[in-house]
Amino acid sequence: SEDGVRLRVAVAANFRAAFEQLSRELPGDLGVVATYGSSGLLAAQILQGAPFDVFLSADRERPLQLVVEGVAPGQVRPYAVGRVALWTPGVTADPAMVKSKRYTMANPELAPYGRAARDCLESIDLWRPEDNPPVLGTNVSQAFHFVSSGAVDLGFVALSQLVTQQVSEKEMWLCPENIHSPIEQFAVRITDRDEAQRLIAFLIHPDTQLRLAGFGYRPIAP
Amino acid sequence: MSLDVRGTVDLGTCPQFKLDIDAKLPTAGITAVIGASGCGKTSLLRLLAGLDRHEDFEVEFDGDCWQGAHVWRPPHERPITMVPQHPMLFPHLSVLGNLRCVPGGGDTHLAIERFGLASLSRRYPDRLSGGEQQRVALARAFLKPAKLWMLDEPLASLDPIARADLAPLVAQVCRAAGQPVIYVTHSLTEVLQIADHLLVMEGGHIIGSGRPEEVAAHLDHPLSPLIEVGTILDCTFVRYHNEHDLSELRIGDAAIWIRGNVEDHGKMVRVQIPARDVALASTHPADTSVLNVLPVTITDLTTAPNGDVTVDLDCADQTLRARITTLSAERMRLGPGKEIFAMIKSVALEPRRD
Amino acid sequence: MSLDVRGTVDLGTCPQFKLDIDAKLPTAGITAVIGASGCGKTSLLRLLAGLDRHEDFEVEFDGDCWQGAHVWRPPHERPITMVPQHPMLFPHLSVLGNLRCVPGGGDTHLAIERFGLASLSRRYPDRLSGGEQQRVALARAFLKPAKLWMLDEPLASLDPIARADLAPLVAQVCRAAGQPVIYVTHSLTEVLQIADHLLVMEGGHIIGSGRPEEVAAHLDHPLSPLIEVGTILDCTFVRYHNEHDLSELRIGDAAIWIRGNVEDHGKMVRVQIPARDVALASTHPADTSVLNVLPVTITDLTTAPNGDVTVDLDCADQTLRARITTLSAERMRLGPGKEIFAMIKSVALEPRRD
Amino acid sequence: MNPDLLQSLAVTASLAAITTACLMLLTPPLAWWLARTRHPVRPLVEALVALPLVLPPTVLGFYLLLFMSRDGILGGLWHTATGESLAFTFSALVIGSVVYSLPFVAQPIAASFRTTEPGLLDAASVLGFSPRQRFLRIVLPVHRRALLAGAVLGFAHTIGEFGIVLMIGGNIPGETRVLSILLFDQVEALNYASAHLTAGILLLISLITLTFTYAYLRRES
Amino acid sequence: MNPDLLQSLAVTASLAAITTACLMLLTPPLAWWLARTRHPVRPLVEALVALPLVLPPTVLGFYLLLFMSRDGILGGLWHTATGESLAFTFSALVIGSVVYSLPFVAQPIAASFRTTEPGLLDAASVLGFSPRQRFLRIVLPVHRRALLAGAVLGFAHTIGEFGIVLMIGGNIPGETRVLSILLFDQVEALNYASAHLTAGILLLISLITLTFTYAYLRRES
Ligand SMILES: Nc1ncnc2c1ncn2[C@@H]1O[C@H](COP(=O)(O)OP(=O)(O)OP(=O)(O)O)[C@@H](O)[C@H]1O
Ligand SMILES: Nc1ncnc2c1ncn2[C@@H]1O[C@H](COP(=O)(O)OP(=O)(O)OP(=O)(O)O)[C@@H](O)[C@H]1O
Ligand SMILES: [Mg+2]
Ligand SMILES: [Mg+2]
Repeated sequence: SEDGVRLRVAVAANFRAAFEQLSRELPGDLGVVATYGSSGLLAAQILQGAPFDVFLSADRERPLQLVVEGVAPGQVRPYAVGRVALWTPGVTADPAMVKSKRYTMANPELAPYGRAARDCLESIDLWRPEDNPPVLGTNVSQAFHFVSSGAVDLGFVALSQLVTQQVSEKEMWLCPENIHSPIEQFAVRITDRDEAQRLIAFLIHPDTQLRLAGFGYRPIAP
Repeated sequence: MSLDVRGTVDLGTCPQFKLDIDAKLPTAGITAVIGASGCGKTSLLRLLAGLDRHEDFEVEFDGDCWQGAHVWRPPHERPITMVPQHPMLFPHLSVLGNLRCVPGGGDTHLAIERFGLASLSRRYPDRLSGGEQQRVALARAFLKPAKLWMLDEPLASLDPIARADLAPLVAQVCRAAGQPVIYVTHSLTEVLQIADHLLVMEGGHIIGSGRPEEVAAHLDHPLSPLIEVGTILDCTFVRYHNEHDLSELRIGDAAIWIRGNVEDHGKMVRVQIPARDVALASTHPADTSVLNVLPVTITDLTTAPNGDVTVDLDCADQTLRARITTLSAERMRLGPGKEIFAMIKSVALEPRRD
Repeated sequence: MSLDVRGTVDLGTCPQFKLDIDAKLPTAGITAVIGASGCGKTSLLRLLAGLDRHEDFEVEFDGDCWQGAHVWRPPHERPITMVPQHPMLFPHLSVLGNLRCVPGGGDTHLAIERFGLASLSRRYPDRLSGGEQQRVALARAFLKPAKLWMLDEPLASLDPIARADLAPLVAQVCRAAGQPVIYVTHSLTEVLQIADHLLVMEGGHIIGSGRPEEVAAHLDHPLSPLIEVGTILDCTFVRYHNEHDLSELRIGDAAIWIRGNVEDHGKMVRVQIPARDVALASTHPADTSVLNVLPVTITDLTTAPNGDVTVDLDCADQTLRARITTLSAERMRLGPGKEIFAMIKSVALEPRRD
Repeated sequence: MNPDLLQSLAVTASLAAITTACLMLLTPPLAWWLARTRHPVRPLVEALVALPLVLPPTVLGFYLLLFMSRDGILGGLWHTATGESLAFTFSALVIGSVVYSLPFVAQPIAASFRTTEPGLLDAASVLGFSPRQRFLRIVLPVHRRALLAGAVLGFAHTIGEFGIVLMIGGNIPGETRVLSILLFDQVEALNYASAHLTAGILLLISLITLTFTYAYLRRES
Repeated sequence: MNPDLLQSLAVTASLAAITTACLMLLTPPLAWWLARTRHPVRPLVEALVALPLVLPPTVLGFYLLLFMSRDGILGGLWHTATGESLAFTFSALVIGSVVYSLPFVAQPIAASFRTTEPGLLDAASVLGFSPRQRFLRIVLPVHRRALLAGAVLGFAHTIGEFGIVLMIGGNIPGETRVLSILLFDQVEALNYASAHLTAGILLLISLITLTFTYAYLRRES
């Protein structure tokens, strides 16, 4: 069938909007079918033989582990750097709000966006999980729901999400990159297909990278 | 006191069944209700108890409206008690628990003693035989203070031995109730001994109501031949002959002997005599085993549908009825006004317990 | 042919119940099984049918081992058929469907006609009255070719009118079976008219077995007084008197009149006479309504537990039994060897339908 | 055993216990109504109660989240009443679990209630029991085994619930991180050794409770 | 309606239909055994059947995934037999759904089977029905309503299932992306308008099937 030739791509949920746009601009002979989900689950499925050709993870550890386990023949490659931001719908953003207000972030143990958010709070000395524990999302998309549904007042989310939702700049506070570990998102080939190679090449091509800022990512360091 | 029931109700069943009653029910003594299966006996009791809600039916008891156009008194507020066909003991309570749970119930110890439940009181219903269960159900119903008693075939689910065992207790409970009792039954022998009044139902209607012997005699109904009531004679008690276990009674100038001691029935004893047990003789038969020989006068002769002849007899101003063959009637040349003798075996006689 | 049942089985119920039987059951005619509730009648039938699996029980029918130490033949492979207490019609099938579903069953049209089901054949069981349902169950059981018939109180769940309606059909089915029939019942009148053999059970044992009148006379059991069988006399049919609806029979030199036409019973008619319906006279009573007066000789006098006297009489070399009071016995100075007369009202007589 | 596991175990146990307690107060009257009413609206109510059986838990969780957030009806009321927000608290979890486990408790109880011998209730009526007394003193004790079965099933089901908790509970250690969430985290982190341990505990609890319940129920009947 | 929705609807419908068909072949004999046996192992089997009720679907999905992957027992066998891998195919989804929906079908059917009047079976036996004939010609038609109820519940439950599908099916459009996964995707993609539509469709299907089933079941009884 047609799907037999199209490339199957497992994409970390936070990269969805960007990938949907970019995949439309792929060379005509490079058809893709994307599956979006949390990186951890996608990695677990790939470990069990899920039929993906390329894995675009939200972190570095999981693609690496696939390589170590011998599931992925290719090497891991960064394809984007994420930015974490504090989103305070309706009010002007101020990181000090996390002292008193109920806030959310992705689970720092599991998700790179969570780790970055925690690093950031620690650097500015606002990390007090004993006094005001954050509501943890399993990944950053969940954290975004918690805020967007109004269930919590504010939360650390991905800049890419805010860009997609056209959130006004006033309501967000962008964590300075220098005070947290970088959120480097890595890609890995799962199969030896030629098209897999070409997709990754397309993603890390400088022209593509330049466009990432428009989706809320920083291009990878050349 | 009065008990008025009036209304028509379609039970909405298939085939359609309508209860259509407009009656003043007797409010003294024991009223037996009989009729074929499905004729509406249980429906009538449920209506009186308020178990089925039909507001277009009117029930008025003792000047008190239980249900009517805009009135509805729920069952637990009606001064009634009821013994259903199946004992319906509460399975999670012991015998004692079943007796004690009656709200505002009387003295349980008395009930236990009276109904012979002492040895069962700690047992649970699933450990009782059918007869024992029904005994507990009677005791439980008896504990509730009530102005109207209802029994819905309390013995129907029992086997003949258990039934024979329990029937006297039920009869005794009914008599002791001291309140009007409505007793639904299929078993005619069971109830005719104690009933003061008989209601016959058919297809949701009351088709006969009155003294049992009158109803039985005048009703053309499949049950009528089964109502072996014959006649009831009021006799005077003379004395009990211990050596023969016979009681001597008297009607007019004649003696009547019946089995057992009926001293405790009082001065007047009512004896029930099935018509088929009465034989006739033109002359006083001597030297037979038939103890009861009554001088009687024929008042009427009728031929029953099955070809037998029913002979109405006057016996000291009471009516006695005999059933004989047409051949006997012809041979004896019976006719109204003839004076003859009625022979009744004493083992066939039953005192009515009331 | 033979039917041997041997073994002991603890049904594991509480209170403990053990079926303990070692018997050759009759394999000709109709065997009535009676006994108090819970005595094991149904358990015995289920055992014969193979519905309960107790392998340490041996059942051998006609030289064929149905179950034993290492043998087990499941119910559907035994050549039996059974009518249970409740009709147990298959609710998802119409009357016709219920008849047709019998594997290897006989001609349904014949059965429909025979059991009068033509007007019901398209109806579903929930649209039938209890009596109609039982009628279908009989027809269905009748369709299965079987060498042993069993009926487990087929009329017990019916009301008296429906029962009276169906009893003749059941009797007819039993007689027409042409195979041994085991008929469990509580109702003595129902079965005693047709039974050739009576089994009495108590507490899991067979405590009496033989001709009904013998068993009833010699068994000390709470049922015995209820077995109003009296005696059965074999009489010769003379003729039917249409004008009086009476049949004239003869025993020895004496005439016996019974109600209805029993011509189709054949030359010999068996007449069942309840002991309580027999009165005695020292001299031939003249001019009474009692048609049947038999010259008899007293063979034995016994006093029953309730104080009555049972008098065994010789009547043309057959035994007749009377029940009278002790007072009568004394007055008449009865004693063995004395020649007297037995009086039996003809309306009390029932021909045995067999 | 590591502290995460112990803590999650404690949260799970208390969530299941409290949820079960709430359910056992709520469902018997509801089940009785369902078993007895002939109101035409009953099938709809029955379907609503059964809905959590067939709806993806995430859908349910999503709508419950909207409902319990500060702008939602319930969340708003809660905020007005207590001054605190409802979502992502233990209380929110309890509410969600009650909704989610409702059919597992209500259905067996209603099924058992439906088998109530009507004659038993009639007998109680004519003996003078009011409807309330009948329910409390006859219906409940007669169906105690079904109540127990419902409670056990509700308990076990709450222990295993995941989608809802994920949506409305967040993942706060010591407050809303239950065992099933911990397990999911462990799978996400590709930490299979811990995952197997957690799953094993969940499996064992479920299997033991269920086996004993079924054995008990059948032995008694 | 957008093509994604239509495609998912088709996958969902065929998954539910095939799963229900498999369940209706499997469960009646199992339920009959459960309802009749006195084997001491029965409570354990009963608990195993009921396990999916109380286990988080993700746990179940996780183990089913391990089981059906190429290194797993079933996946290995499947691979040997068909030369293809099992996990992440429509067949895998069917197997997972059957396991997951088993209790929803088996329990009501077994409960109904348990109410079989024993006298009916005895009557059939003495009329010459073999055990097999009794099951096929008496038990099944007598309990046809329970069979229908089980089928509807199984169908509805398969439509709503999520955790298992997510784990073992992946999210492959046109093959394993069912409605509940589409909904999850839409929520994840913050595409709330589409999410409400999908959730609405799911809700409607569930509510309508359930309401009609309950109304039908009660009307008949
Ligand atoms: N709950 C019910 N459901 C269906 N039909 C009913 C119900 N109650 C009464 N009926 C119908 O109403 C009629 C009268 O029933 P009822 O029980 O009053 O008769 P009954 O005289 O008590 O009969 P039985 O002697 O068998 O107890 C019957 O035809 C019966 O079919
Ligand atoms: N399935 C069973 N469960 C419990 N006890 C049973 C069962 N079958 C038989 N029994 C017990 O075995 C004994 C005999 O029962 P059985 O049914 O054979 O009696 P029966 O003579 O047919 O009585 P009935 O006249 O009431 O039908 C009873 O004491 C009964 O309690
Ligand atoms: Mg009735
Ligand atoms: Mg029996």
